[in-house]
Amino acid sequence: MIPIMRTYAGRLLPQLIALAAIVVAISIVFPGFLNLQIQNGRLYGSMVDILNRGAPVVLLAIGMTVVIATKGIDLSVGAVMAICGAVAASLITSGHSLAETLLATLAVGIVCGIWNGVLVAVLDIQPIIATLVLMVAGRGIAQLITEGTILTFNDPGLIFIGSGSFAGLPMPLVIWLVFGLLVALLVRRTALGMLIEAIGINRQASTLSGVLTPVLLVAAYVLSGLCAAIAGIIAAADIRGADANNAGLWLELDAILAVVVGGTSLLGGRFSIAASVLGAVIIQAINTGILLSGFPPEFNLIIKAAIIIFILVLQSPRFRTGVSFLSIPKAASKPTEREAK
Amino acid sequence: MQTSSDNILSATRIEKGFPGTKALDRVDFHLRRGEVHALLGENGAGKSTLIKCLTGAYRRDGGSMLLDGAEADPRDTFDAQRLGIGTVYQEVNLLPNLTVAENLFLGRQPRRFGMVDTRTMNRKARELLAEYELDIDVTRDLASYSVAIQQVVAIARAVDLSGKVLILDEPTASLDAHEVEMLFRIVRRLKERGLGIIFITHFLEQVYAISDRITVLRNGQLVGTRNAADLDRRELIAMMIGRELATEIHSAHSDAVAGEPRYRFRNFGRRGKIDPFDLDVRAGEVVGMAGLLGSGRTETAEILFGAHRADSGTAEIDGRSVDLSSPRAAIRQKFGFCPEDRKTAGIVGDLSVRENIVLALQARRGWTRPIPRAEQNRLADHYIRALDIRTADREKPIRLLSGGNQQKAILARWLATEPELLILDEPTRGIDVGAHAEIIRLIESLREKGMSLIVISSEIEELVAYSTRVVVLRDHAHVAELDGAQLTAHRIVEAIAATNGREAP
Amino acid sequence: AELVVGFSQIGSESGWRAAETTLTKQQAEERGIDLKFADAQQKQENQIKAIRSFIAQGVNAILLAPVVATGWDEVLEEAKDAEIPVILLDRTVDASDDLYLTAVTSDLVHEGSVAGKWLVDTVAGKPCNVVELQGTTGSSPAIDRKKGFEQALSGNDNLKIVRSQTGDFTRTKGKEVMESFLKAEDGGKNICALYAHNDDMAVGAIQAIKEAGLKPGKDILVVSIDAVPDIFQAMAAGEANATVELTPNMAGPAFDALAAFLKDGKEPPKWIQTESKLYTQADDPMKVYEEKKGLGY
Amino acid sequence: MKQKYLPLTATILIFVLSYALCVAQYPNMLSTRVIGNLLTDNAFLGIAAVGMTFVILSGGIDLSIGAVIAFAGVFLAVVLEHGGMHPLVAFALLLAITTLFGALMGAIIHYLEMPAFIVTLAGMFLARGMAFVLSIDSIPIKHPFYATLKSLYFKLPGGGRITLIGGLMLFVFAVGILIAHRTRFGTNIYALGGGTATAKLMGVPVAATTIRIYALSGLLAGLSGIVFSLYTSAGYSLAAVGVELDAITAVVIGGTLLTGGSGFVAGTLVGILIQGLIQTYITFDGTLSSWWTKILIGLLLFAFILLQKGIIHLSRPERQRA
Ligand SMILES: Nc1ncnc2c1ncn2[C@@H]1O[C@H](COP(=O)(O)OP(=O)(O)OP(=O)(O)O)[C@@H](O)[C@H]1O
Ligand SMILES: Nc1ncnc2c1ncn2[C@@H]1O[C@H](COP(=O)(O)OP(=O)(O)OP(=O)(O)O)[C@@H](O)[C@H]1O
Ligand SMILES: [Mg+2]
Ligand SMILES: [Mg+2]
Repeated sequence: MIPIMRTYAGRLLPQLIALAAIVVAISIVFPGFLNLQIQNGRLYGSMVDILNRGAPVVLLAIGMTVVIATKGIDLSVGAVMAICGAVAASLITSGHSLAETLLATLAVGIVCGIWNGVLVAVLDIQPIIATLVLMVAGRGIAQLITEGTILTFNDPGLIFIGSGSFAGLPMPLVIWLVFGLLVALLVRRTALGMLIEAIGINRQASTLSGVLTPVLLVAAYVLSGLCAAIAGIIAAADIRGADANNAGLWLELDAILAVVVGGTSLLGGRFSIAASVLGAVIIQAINTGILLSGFPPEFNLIIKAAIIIFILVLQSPRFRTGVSFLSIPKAASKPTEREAK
Repeated sequence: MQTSSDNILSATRIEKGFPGTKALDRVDFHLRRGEVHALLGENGAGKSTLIKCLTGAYRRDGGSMLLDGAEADPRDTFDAQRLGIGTVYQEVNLLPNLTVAENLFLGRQPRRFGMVDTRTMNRKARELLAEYELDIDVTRDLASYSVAIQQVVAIARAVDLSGKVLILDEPTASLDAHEVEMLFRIVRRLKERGLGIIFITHFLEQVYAISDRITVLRNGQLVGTRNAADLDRRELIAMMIGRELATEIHSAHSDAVAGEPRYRFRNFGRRGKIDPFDLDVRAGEVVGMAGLLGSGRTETAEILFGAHRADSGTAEIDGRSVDLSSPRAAIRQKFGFCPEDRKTAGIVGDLSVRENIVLALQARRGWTRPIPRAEQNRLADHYIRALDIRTADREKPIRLLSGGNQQKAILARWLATEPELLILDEPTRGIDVGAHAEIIRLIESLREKGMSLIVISSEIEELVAYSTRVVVLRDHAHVAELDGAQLTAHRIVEAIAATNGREAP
Repeated sequence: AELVVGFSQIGSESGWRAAETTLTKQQAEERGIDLKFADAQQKQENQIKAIRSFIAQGVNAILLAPVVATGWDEVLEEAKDAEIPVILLDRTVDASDDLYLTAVTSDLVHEGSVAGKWLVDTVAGKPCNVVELQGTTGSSPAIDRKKGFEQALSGNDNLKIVRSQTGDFTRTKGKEVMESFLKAEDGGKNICALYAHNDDMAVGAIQAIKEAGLKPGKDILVVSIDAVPDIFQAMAAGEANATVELTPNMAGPAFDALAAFLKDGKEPPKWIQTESKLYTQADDPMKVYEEKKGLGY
Repeated sequence: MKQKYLPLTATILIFVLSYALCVAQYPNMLSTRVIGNLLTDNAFLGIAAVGMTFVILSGGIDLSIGAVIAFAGVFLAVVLEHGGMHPLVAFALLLAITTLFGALMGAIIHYLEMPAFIVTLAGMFLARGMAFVLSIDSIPIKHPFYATLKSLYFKLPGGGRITLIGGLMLFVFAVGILIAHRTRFGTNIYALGGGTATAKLMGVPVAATTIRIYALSGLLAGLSGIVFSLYTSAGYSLAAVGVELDAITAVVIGGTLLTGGSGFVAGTLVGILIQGLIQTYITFDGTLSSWWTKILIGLLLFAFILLQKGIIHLSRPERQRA
């Protein structure tokens, strides 16, 4: 048990260090950052904001991790968020119960996932392009549902999902914690994780070993669609309205970035849900830090780019070998071969 | 002792470590002008690593290297090529998406007015390949040719590049006797020109046929360098594996098995792949498949296993008709299949040895019923021991194992599923003498336990040794079946070579 | 023959934009005009392409809602060569004014200053820290509405903009940025007023203020621009204080001017300015809400 | 016909077919204006897409090009309008900057072994961020030299024009095709796409090639930025958002595999024309709402990919495993 814990901590160490560094950096620029207090029966403070605001990207990153592990990518998640937010808003405003609305919305997310999965697994279209179709058309579908307006709603149940709290924690945070844990358990307590990694590393060998490749591929995209649906519900519930035009816009890039910051290779294979979640939190911490810092907005992108490059350089295999090479002279150098695709 | 001026290449105290492994431990290696120098050793002994250190593909951790008397330190393979070292690396290392001509002349294409002169390049490529009796369309992508042709192209490229030294890392693994002979002719010619040639192989006959001296590595250390003429086969094997090998290959083959066939394939085939064939396999029987490269053996195996769906015919097990439309369906019927192309169809590179071994078993159980970790460890340890897989530990990513050990791990993957029909496509390719003998012993013990096997191999001696029956293929059709007294190497060669008319069995 | 008019719209990035599209289509229908609609997905290059293909199709006139002020000379020149009149909607362009028939727009700087003036009058000399939610960085409404607001504030040293960040014109970002403003300014105790470049961001920010335990409209004054229906609901609930209307009906006056021009060549003025009307809680917000609700916002 | 020309042929076939269908519905679409517009309006995208083709052929991706185009525009506007520099000098300076920027990304990708997707994503943030810092306002460029350049066009019968930038795009494509198929560098690009490890063993200078590929992509993105600034006579930091996705789409529609190693620069040209055709068709139709426009673009994209797959599948003897 203890060695397992140790390897786990070892896996997450770079992300934890990066997060700690960012937190320290923000609290230097903005001293009130670490303050926490209870307000209206709910934990309140910038740190909570990060975990709360990060919910959509965390959720998208969870699904994206599994898709990337299969050597795929899902560009459609932002659009699926918009579709699902729109579906939820239009169902709830047309008088359906909360349970019906939620179930139907999740089902829509799953359908989107199946569509992507079938394109990738059955029609054998390259994942970027396959999901680009839904990325483009999906936002149109969402706008079709809302007719381009922001569909506002007042259902207290749905609103609770966005801004309610449970045990003093904001609901979005509770949702991603629980969901992330469920997915992590699902992939690691069953054989799913290993089979998905096998597909991502060598699809042909996996198929020949009897792995149900097409089904698992579709399942990965379905999970991603489901994550996007939950993220979409949270995003809509947060502002009490479905903004088909802007919900989830460019969030797919943040999600992919989160997965990479989490150390999962874009070439597929080994993955860690926990690390991706940390990656997403890191990204949100950067965003929130920029907002708190008070710099003029035209510097936002440059600051973000600089921090991300810094983190990635720290994580890059070459840099780490370089450092260990400096500190332990004559250490055995790691193989420098990059795997052929 | 030699003076250093006789050596075209001298490497001293070469060291190379990988995390958890010391792949080369102060190895000395001297190559003379005009000699063929065989570099031998078990799988994982460090042969390929030594080559890669000498040619700049890896940075060595220590040691020095003299080329033609001068200190040489190629930074990368490009550098090595410029220094006059041509190399064929293990596992065909050419680019399938480039044309044959581009592969031959990559980096040194003839140019006119700064632009690549494709016409001249293609002409030169044809001339170059003509020396190897290869008349193919050099403007087509390399991928459209068989592994054997690709191998010849790789050799042609390396020979053309080698001004001083030619290195061949298992170039003959996928060549047939005729092509090997051709390669040897070329090697002898280069030798006369004063080149130094390093030759790595697991075929000891070839070692004796061509090499002047032999250097043996074991576990990354130099065991010794001898003149080939002074070293007999038994002694050589002992140097390689560190002990005497009990028996190399049985000379007598197993007797035919009587009884009803368990597996009955009728009119089985797929258009464009393999002509419809009939095949029966009994319990406790090893059916060998012989044929030239590209004769359709792999295709037969793939259709039997459902990797390609058959478009005609029926399959029956014990009289009941079964579905073999996908690998999963075949696995459900307790089939197992070790593919020929280890790298692309066999190993799952980044997964550990343990995970690679349990993969097929896990896939059959379904994802909801994970094999408990303790059970996985037990299985992995069992097969690592039983098949003598050389790995630092079971958690090492399989891609870091040497080729032969990867092959054994794939075999373990299928043994773990306890198959009843095991299809092995070239199971001994690239495997050292020790492991070779072990795999053959394994095939025999599996047969004795009542398992049915279909084994494809290009080594006819080997087929004769363990098969109860041999099917001969030619031009994508099953043309002959030999058993009992007819099952001799001679008859197989005859059947393969017969040019027209289907031979009566 | 029927009048064919091409309309190059920026996209559908907000409810206001959707309303403008809906109203333009309605107005065209009422006048029996065949409207060719092209959505540019927020890209200038797509708008230029659309105008070029309108010219190639030989439409009778072109409506253009330009995504940005610069870069239209060439394509407008081409339209002029083809003798197709162009009318600009809702934003003007940085080109010689003989290249278009007229521009039906509001004055973005003026909108900002109306909002600023309201705030100056409302706080009446008391010290007041203002936070600003900017539109998308680099977009002309963001730049001009900031400029107008700052102009109105200048000379009133009691008013100070303490924080200014972009909220990308969206509710989500408006809420998120407001949350961090509240944290950064001592839980909001330092903030006396919020100025948002559009209503959507204000609506998001209002929720953030409420969740922080403060009363929007009282503890923090809220003023924004556009006058979309939802802000009137907030005003009715006392949670928003004022908004400056940007009418989505730009097409009506445009078609009228076009009709007059085509009928007897009457040149309209180069700028038909729409009103930037200020609404406050005193203006019966619920009634305005009901009026606006059906307009496709 | 050779296997590898199949995707290209399929794409050309699809383009010709769909153009014919469009013309059948709107005869005006055959006019020289439409054809001239197709070239002029897509010039900047086409030039950037040539760079993208090389990057994708090598197995990489470059997400920064849209941002680099925006940066280029703002940079030119600032130095021309506020700096008083001659445009030709500014062009040279700009191309040097963007080439260096691309080379830097290539160096990071190679030496730090980081995925291109992420490095160029950071590059995208950085380039657009720099554009914002230079100016958030859109700045018109009123330099007389711009007017001169824009007045250079070739008038076709029927009112269409082949403009300087449209011609420049065709020229860049021609040079691109030469580089891809007639230089050692070109072959090396394909070699990298076939497998980095193998290419390295075969003596391809992987570092130099990778750096040059991204430098070339940066150079062409810069050139595309110049074209865009000529096209709009302005610099604007929010310009050209998402152009990288359009370019990738064009490359893929043009029959290049995203996994690298296989494809044609010429295919990208057809990909660009197909995308332009879709847009022109939608404008000619003129009845679609904003959302139906998006849905239709997505569906047409899907249809093209499917059609291409179908044609390739039908005309190729099967080779894949189950
Ligand atoms: N890139 C690598 N990283 C870690 N270990 C490696 C790597 N390459 C090789 N090894 C290890 O180094 C040892 C020597 O391997 P090498 O490939 O040189 O063997 P070989 O003698 O060529 O074997 P074979 O006959 O099977 O080809 C093996 O134990 C192998 O597992
Ligand atoms: N005449 C040919 N021209 C080109 N390719 C061929 C030809 N014949 C066979 N091939 C290809 O060579 C490969 C090997 O052929 P196949 O699997 O049928 O034979 P095999 O007997 O198993 O040979 P090997 O010993 O190489 O495995 C296949 O991919 C096949 O498509
Ligand atoms: Mg080896
Ligand atoms: Mg074979």
